[in-house]
Formats: sequence, structure tokens, C-alpha cells
Amino acid sequence: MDLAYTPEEEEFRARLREWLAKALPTLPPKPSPEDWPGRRAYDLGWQRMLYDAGYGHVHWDASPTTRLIFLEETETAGAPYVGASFVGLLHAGPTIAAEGTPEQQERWLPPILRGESVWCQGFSEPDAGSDLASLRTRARRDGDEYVVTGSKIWTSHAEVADWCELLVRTDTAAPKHRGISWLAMPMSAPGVVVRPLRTLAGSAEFAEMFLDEVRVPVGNRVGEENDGWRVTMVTLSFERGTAFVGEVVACRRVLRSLAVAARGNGRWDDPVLRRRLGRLNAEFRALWRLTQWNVSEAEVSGGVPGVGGSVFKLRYSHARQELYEVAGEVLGVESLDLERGWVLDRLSSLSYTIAAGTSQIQRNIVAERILGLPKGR
Amino acid sequence: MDLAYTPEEEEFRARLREWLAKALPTLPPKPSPEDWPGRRAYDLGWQRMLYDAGYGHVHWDASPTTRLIFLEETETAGAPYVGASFVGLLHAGPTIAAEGTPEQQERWLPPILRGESVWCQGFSEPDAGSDLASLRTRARRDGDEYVVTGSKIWTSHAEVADWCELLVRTDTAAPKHRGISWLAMPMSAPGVVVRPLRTLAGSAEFAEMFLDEVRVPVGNRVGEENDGWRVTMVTLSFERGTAFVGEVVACRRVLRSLAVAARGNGRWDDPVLRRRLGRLNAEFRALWRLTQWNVSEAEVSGGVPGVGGSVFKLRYSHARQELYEVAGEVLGVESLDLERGWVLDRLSSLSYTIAAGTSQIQRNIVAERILGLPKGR
Amino acid sequence: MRFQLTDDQLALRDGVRGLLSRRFDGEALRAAVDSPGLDRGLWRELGVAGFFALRVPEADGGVGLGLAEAVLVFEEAGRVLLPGPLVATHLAAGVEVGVVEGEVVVAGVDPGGLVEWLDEADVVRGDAAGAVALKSVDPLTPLHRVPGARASDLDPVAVLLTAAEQLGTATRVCELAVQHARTREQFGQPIGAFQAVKHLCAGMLVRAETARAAVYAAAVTADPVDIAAARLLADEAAERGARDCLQVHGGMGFTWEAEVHLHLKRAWVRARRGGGGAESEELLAVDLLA
Amino acid sequence: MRFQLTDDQLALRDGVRGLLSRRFDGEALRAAVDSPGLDRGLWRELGVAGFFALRVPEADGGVGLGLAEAVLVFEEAGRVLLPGPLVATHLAAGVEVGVVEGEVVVAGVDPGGLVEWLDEADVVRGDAAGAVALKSVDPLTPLHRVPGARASDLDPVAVLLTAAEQLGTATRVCELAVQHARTREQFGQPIGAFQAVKHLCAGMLVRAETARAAVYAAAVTADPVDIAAARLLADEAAERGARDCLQVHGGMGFTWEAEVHLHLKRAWVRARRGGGGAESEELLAVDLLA
Repeated sequence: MDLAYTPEEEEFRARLREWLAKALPTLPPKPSPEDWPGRRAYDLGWQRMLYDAGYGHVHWDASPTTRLIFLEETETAGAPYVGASFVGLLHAGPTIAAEGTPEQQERWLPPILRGESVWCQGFSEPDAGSDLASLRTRARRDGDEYVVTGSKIWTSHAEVADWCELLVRTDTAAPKHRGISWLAMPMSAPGVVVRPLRTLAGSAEFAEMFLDEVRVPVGNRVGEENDGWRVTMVTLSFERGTAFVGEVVACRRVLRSLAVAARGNGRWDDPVLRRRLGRLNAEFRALWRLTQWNVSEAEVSGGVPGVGGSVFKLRYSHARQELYEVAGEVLGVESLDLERGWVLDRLSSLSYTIAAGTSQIQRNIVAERILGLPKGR
Repeated sequence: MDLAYTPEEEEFRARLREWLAKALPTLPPKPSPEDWPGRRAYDLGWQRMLYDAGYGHVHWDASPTTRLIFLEETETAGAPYVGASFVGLLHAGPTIAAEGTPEQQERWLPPILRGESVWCQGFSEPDAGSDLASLRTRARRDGDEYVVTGSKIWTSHAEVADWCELLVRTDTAAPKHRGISWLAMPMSAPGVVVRPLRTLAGSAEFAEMFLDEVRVPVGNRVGEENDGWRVTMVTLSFERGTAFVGEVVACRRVLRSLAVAARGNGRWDDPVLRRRLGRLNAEFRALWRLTQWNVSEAEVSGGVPGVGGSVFKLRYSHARQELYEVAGEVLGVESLDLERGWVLDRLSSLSYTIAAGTSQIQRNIVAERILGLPKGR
Repeated sequence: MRFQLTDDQLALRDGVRGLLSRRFDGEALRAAVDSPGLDRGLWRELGVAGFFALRVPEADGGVGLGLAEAVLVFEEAGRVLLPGPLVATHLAAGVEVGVVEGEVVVAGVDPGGLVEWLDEADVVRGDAAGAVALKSVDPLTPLHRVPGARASDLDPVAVLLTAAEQLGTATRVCELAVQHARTREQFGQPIGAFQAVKHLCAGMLVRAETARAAVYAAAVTADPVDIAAARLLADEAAERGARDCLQVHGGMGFTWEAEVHLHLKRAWVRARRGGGGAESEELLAVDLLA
Repeated sequence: MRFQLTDDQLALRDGVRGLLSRRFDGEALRAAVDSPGLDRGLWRELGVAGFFALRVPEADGGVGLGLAEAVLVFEEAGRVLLPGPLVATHLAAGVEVGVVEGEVVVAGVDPGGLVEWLDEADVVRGDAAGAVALKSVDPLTPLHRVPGARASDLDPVAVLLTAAEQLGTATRVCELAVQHARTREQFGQPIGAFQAVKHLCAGMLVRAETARAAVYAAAVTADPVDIAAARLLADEAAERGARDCLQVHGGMGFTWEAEVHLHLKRAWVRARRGGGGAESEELLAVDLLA
């Protein structure tokens, strides 16, 4: 049991750090949140830089520890997020790599890695919510095409995506998990309409997607027909692994800056607040250790993250919300000012106990799959 | 909307206060907790004093506000608890008064009011728990007697009780709520065995009761055969009304003494603790107001307490546990010393979220009966 | 003792609820979010209805009612997220000309340095010199901050009326959550049939009803310690209630169109009035030694 | 980085668990409750097994292992509620004669003024003059209090080993709750099928596993700030875990015969070592400005 890195890992870290120090100053200015084409160009440009420097594959084939180091160092250095490349690199890409034919892999994977294509995700539906498998978007077979009709929600980057990894119902008579297929849908296909979805933070990070008789070639299906749920689970479990490394690093930085702010505005002298900050320090230190623990476990088990991700997500999402609660206390009246970046982050953090499985669903998963408690009737 | 008492109520309070000042000094010394005969005599003696002074009926036919005043004043004056008379005055008695025949009322009620008989409650069973209606103690009809076999748990004062209000299953084929009857069982009947039950507080406040072919006359049944569940609900809802008035008064006194103790040992200077005490003050003030609200509502509705009792119990049981958490912080190392009365009270308070309907059950009740949410499948 | 609403109080509450449901329903709320700014017509209607004159003695041309009635009215205003500097204006009735008629909008500088609706105000009470505009987290409450400056001590009545607004939010978000939980289906049944959702809703009701008893009692006694308790419980009921309501709504609650985020944001703004709850906690602590 | 138990560590843990399950099972626990007093035979067996010599260098006749191994062993001790002044005696190994062999029982005066097992101790470290016996809430831990006197600063290793014991309790109460929830039937199904019970159990596991990561990491780094974090999380996991375990058990958990109250009471005693968590919180706060 140790927390030391191997010489190879330390060397990887040193080289990466050196490269980041050189590469980051060459980045173009960050586009505004509303400038979707600008954001696409910026995010793909960053992926291209990583690719050229030999880091393009890091999310795919590096060891869990190497990924941990990569995410820790890029976040610490203030490098861009994965952004528009997120679904391609972390959802659709790994799915195609695991389940696609050699032709499909050849067609779709290199552009993702080279920062040439943007994917979005068409899983969630307004009426499905936490019960993802109850999705209703229909795909009717017509010769060598599927004809798709329905609607999707919470689709990031839909405005500038080339492709959508789409879950559709191909058998309405089968049990709900058995009639689903996974399609790669070109976003340029006729019948695809994207409408921005404004969140409570006031921004349009997400979109709704309406599909009206959209024709998708059967050759765009990854995996067997009606086997899409299993294919999807591969993708989702991939997401759970090191998904929050960068965020934990960022939260620890926010927490330190909160302490500095509190010292600056006098709130530090309030022991109630000071000790809450201390407790949050314990919390995020532990979450970092839990990350290291889970990564080490994945290393041993061959890289497949287990249900331990639910344990982490439950604790982390509540810790993050508590962090911004305390930020509100530190900032006082200024916590009502959207010009302070923290306030927007506080609003975003409200989704953490909901998105990607509500805390209620996560507790069911922990209770049933880890603790072996029976399902309710 | 007011918090003022009528001249009649104020007069009742003044007379009671005057009487308490004279009566309490005449009480015999309090017996030790293990001295069951002594406790019986003490508790019945107190009820007799109340009876002689004209307060014997107060739990039964006084208005809710008068009961509130009675409970507030007796607790404030440090008068004894209802003790061994509890089941008779607050469970079995009201049930008999509401559902018994004139003969049954004549036989059982006057001795309760005069402090001459002790009743205990045979409802809970080890295998039933929160699912009270699943009780299994069987009563087989044999001529004009029932023959009762089974076991009961959490029976207070069983050691010194004359009578037990007993729930038995008289129809095993009927749905579980439909096959239950309510019997008055003499504790002297052959086949009744009482065994003290030690709680985590180390004391034997409760007992288990084993019934082996105990013969109970059919004439001891209150209400119709198999109608015992409805009869019981009358009893239980009666309990909910002003059940916690004395306790809230007591908690507020404990809280004030905690503040004094904190000032004495220096913990008052810790603002974290001080503000927790302040918050608890808000909590118990609100609980007192909620009591007054519920009592006023009962006054309007003719004295039948509603499901609002669940709202109160949920909030109160958690507040009481928090009170003793904070007491632990105030007392520091002394919170580990059973010689301090608070520590035993802390242990007892652990049952508050369990006994008489767990907080989980109470939340179901609030959600389903007040908010109208659907029952789960 | 009759600690229940009187028939007159019930009638007053129903009347205000009726007026607000006609003049400021869900559609009007959404319209106000899209185009901020105070509706002076509505303000005058509030004046005519006696919203500001409520506690002004009849001899001075007011309605002559008391704190209890004011609390009921502010609870209704909180329920529907009625915009505007209601508390500051109400407190200026009988002091500033034109207030009772709803002709004048009054902003006040809060002890915490916060000013709501400064740019819309005809009269500003307290020293707002050097006020800086914030980009308000609540789209329905424009905010300024007065750096450094602290006005005089907070009026306990202002604290109580704010608590009444919080109570309105706490009640409303519980209703919203229950409505959603009854109708939204997941895994083949309404989500309200799941214990986890049920218990979130039960917790919201328990907090709201406890806060209600505290707020109404403080309105009857006008005691500063009672008011401090009411404030703490109402803030908790509103903030946690809105959070839990959002959780019950899931993704739907995270959209701009849902009403719930407006309640959460307003609850945050109200909880900041007077600089937060620490002083109330201290007051309640000291009371224990009295 | 391999932040997982090594094969040797797994073997050590299993060995200790085996020893304790043979020598201090549920029956022995109940017997110890009924007749308090330290089992000197068991103490010597612990000595022979290396419980006290664990971190003494091999050159000095010890086992020569480190903090990580000590944490695993104390976690097992915490799991079964092994009685005795384990931490104080372990810390005296290599300092006081006879400790490593399990011949000598050592009590220590805690900075909070608490002394465990004073009457059974052969050696007392710190000034226990004027110690007053308490009627201990934990039937398995006799307690004295030294009024006024405060010993020197708390040894961070003592804090860490206590946190390891708390982790043992947190893990064990989660198992107990799950066992009960799987088998106890109410309303026609195991109570573990109800979401409310499920979620209590899930919360217990989440707290225990988070505390585990913090405790193990602190054992690797031996950093006082890591240890402070481990302590806060382990105290929380043990105390709230035992509380929730009791809640899951319902009335059955409220009996003297159930194991759960012993865990809760021991968790209270351990949480008091070093005078509570406030100092750890302050240390962690100051660390943020470093």
C-alpha cells in the first residue's frame, strides 16, 4: 500500500508538465460561452495539440494511473477541458473501439483522436429521466436504413456536432432493455432539429434535439440490433472511472482560494466558518485519496472501473454542493453576484446530485449491487 | 390568531399551580427505578392525589387547551410523570370509554381514575415490529373463553400491572387488519409469564410477556370480534394529541441548564457550540408553538388529533436527539459518565426515532395521508 | 387560546391569494423574468388592496390591522414570488407620502449592505451612497451593494416579514414537488410512490409546518427572540425546501422554464437580508441565559 | 502508485481477523460485557501475535512493520470491539519493559483528561494524580477523568490508530445493518427492499469507504494534516454509522443483547480522545492557507 509513483510515471508527469508549460501559452484566446463555432475550434485545436504531442490517446489506452497523472497535471496547469471532444473521446469513441467493426473503427476513431470531429450524445429523453431504458425514440427499418423519430434532451454541443451517438428503440414489443439499438447519426441528416435548452444558470450549455423521420444507414449501427443497452453500459461504465479527477483538483484549488478570500474579508475570524472550511479540507483530501484508491483498484483489475464509482459520485456531488454553500457564507452579499465566477459554479453544482444518475438512484445501486440488498417489489 | 388564554383557562392554571405548590411537598420519596412495587405505589398514589383534588379526569374530558395547561404546569412544577397509570389513563381507558359496554366501563374505568389499577399494553411482538398488524398471538375461541398463546414485547410496567390491553389474532384467514381483537387480560391469569427486557440504557423499563394457553373470558373483549384494529387506532390516535407537551417543557429546561453549564465550564466561549445552542432554542421554541397550534386545532375539531401528530413527532424526535448531541459537546469527557443524568437521557432519546412508529414510517404517513402521494407497489 | 387563523384572517388570505392569482400568475411570473422591471400598475393595485396600508391605523387612513395579518399577506407574496421591494415599502407606509396608495416605491439599505430595487425606487431609506450594481443571481430582484457602509440595526418587523415570504416559498415548493411526484412516472409508477421521493416531500412539509408555527407565533408576540427563531426556521424551510424540490424534479427542475430555481434564488436573496442568521443564533443563545 | 493492500497486508489482516474471531467472538464479547475486567491471557496472546511489537524494529526484537500495518490491525480490533488500552500499550512498545510480550498493560492520560483502564494498568503514562472514576457509558471501557490536568500534546499516531478503530466500527455496523435488513421481514418483504432502509445502508457504506481511503492514506504519509482528516471522517463514519445501524435494527437494536449499542458507545469514547475534533478542524483550516 503506497502512494508513490513509479519512475516511469514520474517521468511521464515531468515530460507532460514541461510540455504544458510550453504549449499552453500558444493557445488562442478562450472564446465566449455563447460562441459555439469558436468553442468547437478551440476545443478541437487543443485535442489536435495533444495528438501532435503524443497525448491524443491518453484517455483510451493509458493505464489508469497515467490517466490520473494526465488529468491532475492538465487541471493544475490550467489547461482547457476536454470540451467538445468529450463525447467522442470518453463515450462514443470507447464504445466504437470496443464494439464497432474494423471498418467503423477506421471511419470514426482517427478523426476523434486528431481533433477533427465532434460527437454529441442522444441518450436522455424528456419522458425517460432516470429511467433511461424507457426511452421512446423509434427507429423503423426501411431497407438498409433506419427511419428515426423522437426527441432527445440534455445534449451538449449539439449545435456544432458532426455525429450523434443515438439510442433508439428498434423493438417496441421486447422488454424495455431488450429493444434498444445504438446508432451513429450524422447531425447533418435531414429531419434533425436542434433547439438550445436554457438551464437555471441562464446559459445554454445543453440542447434539445427533435428527430423527424431521420434516415440513418443500417451500417451506422454499432453492435447487434436490439443489443444497444449492453453496448451503452460499456460506454457509461467507461465514463465513471477517472471522470472526476480534474474536478477534485479544481475543488481543492477553489477551497484554498476561499480560505484566502475569507482571510481577506475578515470572515476567517469566525470560527464557525473557519472550521467548516477545515472540515471541507478533510472532505476533499479524502475524496482525492478515494480517487487514488479507485484508480489503483482499476489498475489491478485491468482498467475496468467498478461500482465504486457510485460511492465516489455520491460523496463527491454532496461535497461539491457543500463547498459552494460555504462559498456563499464566505462571500456574504457577493454570493448573490453572478459576476463572481463561484456563483455560476454554485448553480451548476446543483445538477451534480441529479445528472448521470440521481443520488437516489446511486444509493439504490450501492445498496443493491455492492451491499446485496434485495430489490423492492 | 392569538396565544392568550381565556380567563377560565388562566384561573384553571392559577388554581392548579397553587395546588401543586401545596401537594408536591407531601409526596413520599421517589422510589428507585428497580423498585417496581414502590414505583407502582408512588405512581398510583399521585393519581389518587390528582383524583381527590379533582384533576383525575383531566386526560379524558378536559379541553385540549386545559390538558396543555395541566401538562405544562405539572412538568414545570416538577410533578411526577403519569408513570404506571400511563396505559390506563391514555390508552386502555380511553379505548374502553369509547368502545366498551356500560358494564365494561363501570368495571374498569373508575379504578383507573382513582389510582387503583395498573394497565399495561400487549401490542408489539418481536416478529411484527413496525408492521404491528402482522401480529401473531393467537386467540382460539373455546366456549365463552378465548385461549391465548403467543408473545409480546416492549411492555412497560408488566411486572406490576393488573390488566393488559391485548391485541390477539382471532381470524388467521382474514386479511391481516381484519382478524384482530382487543381483549382485557388479567395479568394474574395462569400462563402469563413476564421477563424483564434490558435496554441499551442498561435498565429494565420494558418487559417481554409470554402467553401460554391463557384463558380470557369473551366478556373481556372490547368491540366486536375481529374489529380490534379499528378499536386500537382510536387508542393510538388518542396518544398522539398532547403526548409530548411535558417533554417539550422538559427539553427547554434541559437546554437552559446546558447553557448555564457551558458558561460554567468555559465552553460558552466557543461560538460554534454557542450558536448550536441558539439554534436549538429556535427549534424548541418552534416545537412549543407547533404544540400550541395543534392543540388549538384539536380544540376546533372537537378534540380528535389529526395526522399533524406525525409532523410533530418527526421534528421533535430528531430535535431531542440533537439536544443530547449538543449536551455531549457541552459536557465533553463528562458526557461519557452515566452518573450524569443527561447521559441516560441521551441513551433513551435514541429510541425516539424508532418507538411508536419509526421516522421512516412517520414519513410515509406524512407523505401518503397528508400530501396524498401514492403508495408504492 | 386560539392559535389558529380567524375567519377574518382566512378571508384576508384568500382575498390576497385571489388577487395575486389574477394579477400575477405563472404566466406573469415568466413574463417578469423575461422583461425585468417593476410593474407600477400592479404596485398601485397592491396599494388599493391595502398591501402597504395594512398596519397603518384606521385613524390615519390605513387598514388598521396587525402583524399577524401582515405576515399572512407577505406569505402569499412569497408564494408567488411577487417582485419588488415589498418589505421596505410596507415599512415606509405612514412615513413616506404616497406609499399607502402604491404610488411610491421605497428601497431600503439593509444592515448587510444590500439594496434591492435601487434603480426603481422613488425613495431610498438609509445611505446608499457609493452603491455598486450586482449582476443579481435572482432575475426578479435587482441588487446593489453598498461597500463598507452599514445602516442602523435591522428592524425586527423587516426580519419577520422576510420570514413570512420564506414561509410562502417553503409551502409553495412543497406543493410543486408533490404535484410533480404525483404525475411524473418513472420505472412504471409515479415517482411519488418511491420512498426516497416520498421522504424528501415529507421533510419539506415538516420544515414548512414547523416554520409556520414559529412565524405565526412571532407575529402574535412581536418578541425579538421569537422573531429570530422564526427567521432561522423559515430560512431553512425555504432554502432546503427549494433544493429538495429541485431534486424531486430531476433534470426538469434544472431548466430555466421551471419555477423552482426562482424560488431557490429568491430564498438565497432573502436569507442574506440582515447579513445572515448568525446574529439571530447569538440572540437565541443569550436568551437561554436570561 | 499501488494504493491497495499488498498480499502481505491482506495476509496480516486475515491473520488478525482469524485470531480475533477465535479468541474474541460474539460470545466472548457478551461475556466480557457481563463480567468486565481485562483478559490477561488474551493480552499475552496479542503480545505473542505481535500486536504490540508490530512497529518495533526487528533489530530491537520487534516485527519491524509500519503504520500501514498497525492501522490494519487496529481496524480489526475496532471491528470486534476488543477491550483494553490497546493504543496506549501499543505506543509504549519498545519504551516500557514487558509491553511487546503482552505482560504489561499501559494506560495513558489523554490530553482531554481521559484515562481508560486506569485500574487495570501496570504502567500509567502521564500524570493521573487525582483521577476520578466515571461510571462509563461503555460497559467495556472503564474510565477515569483527571480534573484540570492536561497532559502533553496528543501523539498523532494515537489519533490515527483511534481512527483505525473507528473505521473498524464503521465497517462492522454497516455489515450488521445489511445482515439485519436482508433477513428481517416487515410488510411482507425484507426491510432491505425498502428504499428508506436501503439508503441508510448506502450512506453507511459511503462514509465508511471514504473514511477508509483517508485512514489508509494517512497511514502511508504519516502527515499530521492527513491524520486530522482521517480522524474527522472516521469519527463521523463510526458515530453516524452506529446510529443508523440502530435505526435499521429498530426495536431489536434498542436491546442490551444487540451488538450495535456497544459500537455506538465505544465510538463515543474514542471520539472523545484528544478532546474532540475541533483541533483537527482548525489544523485543517490553517493548512488551506499554507
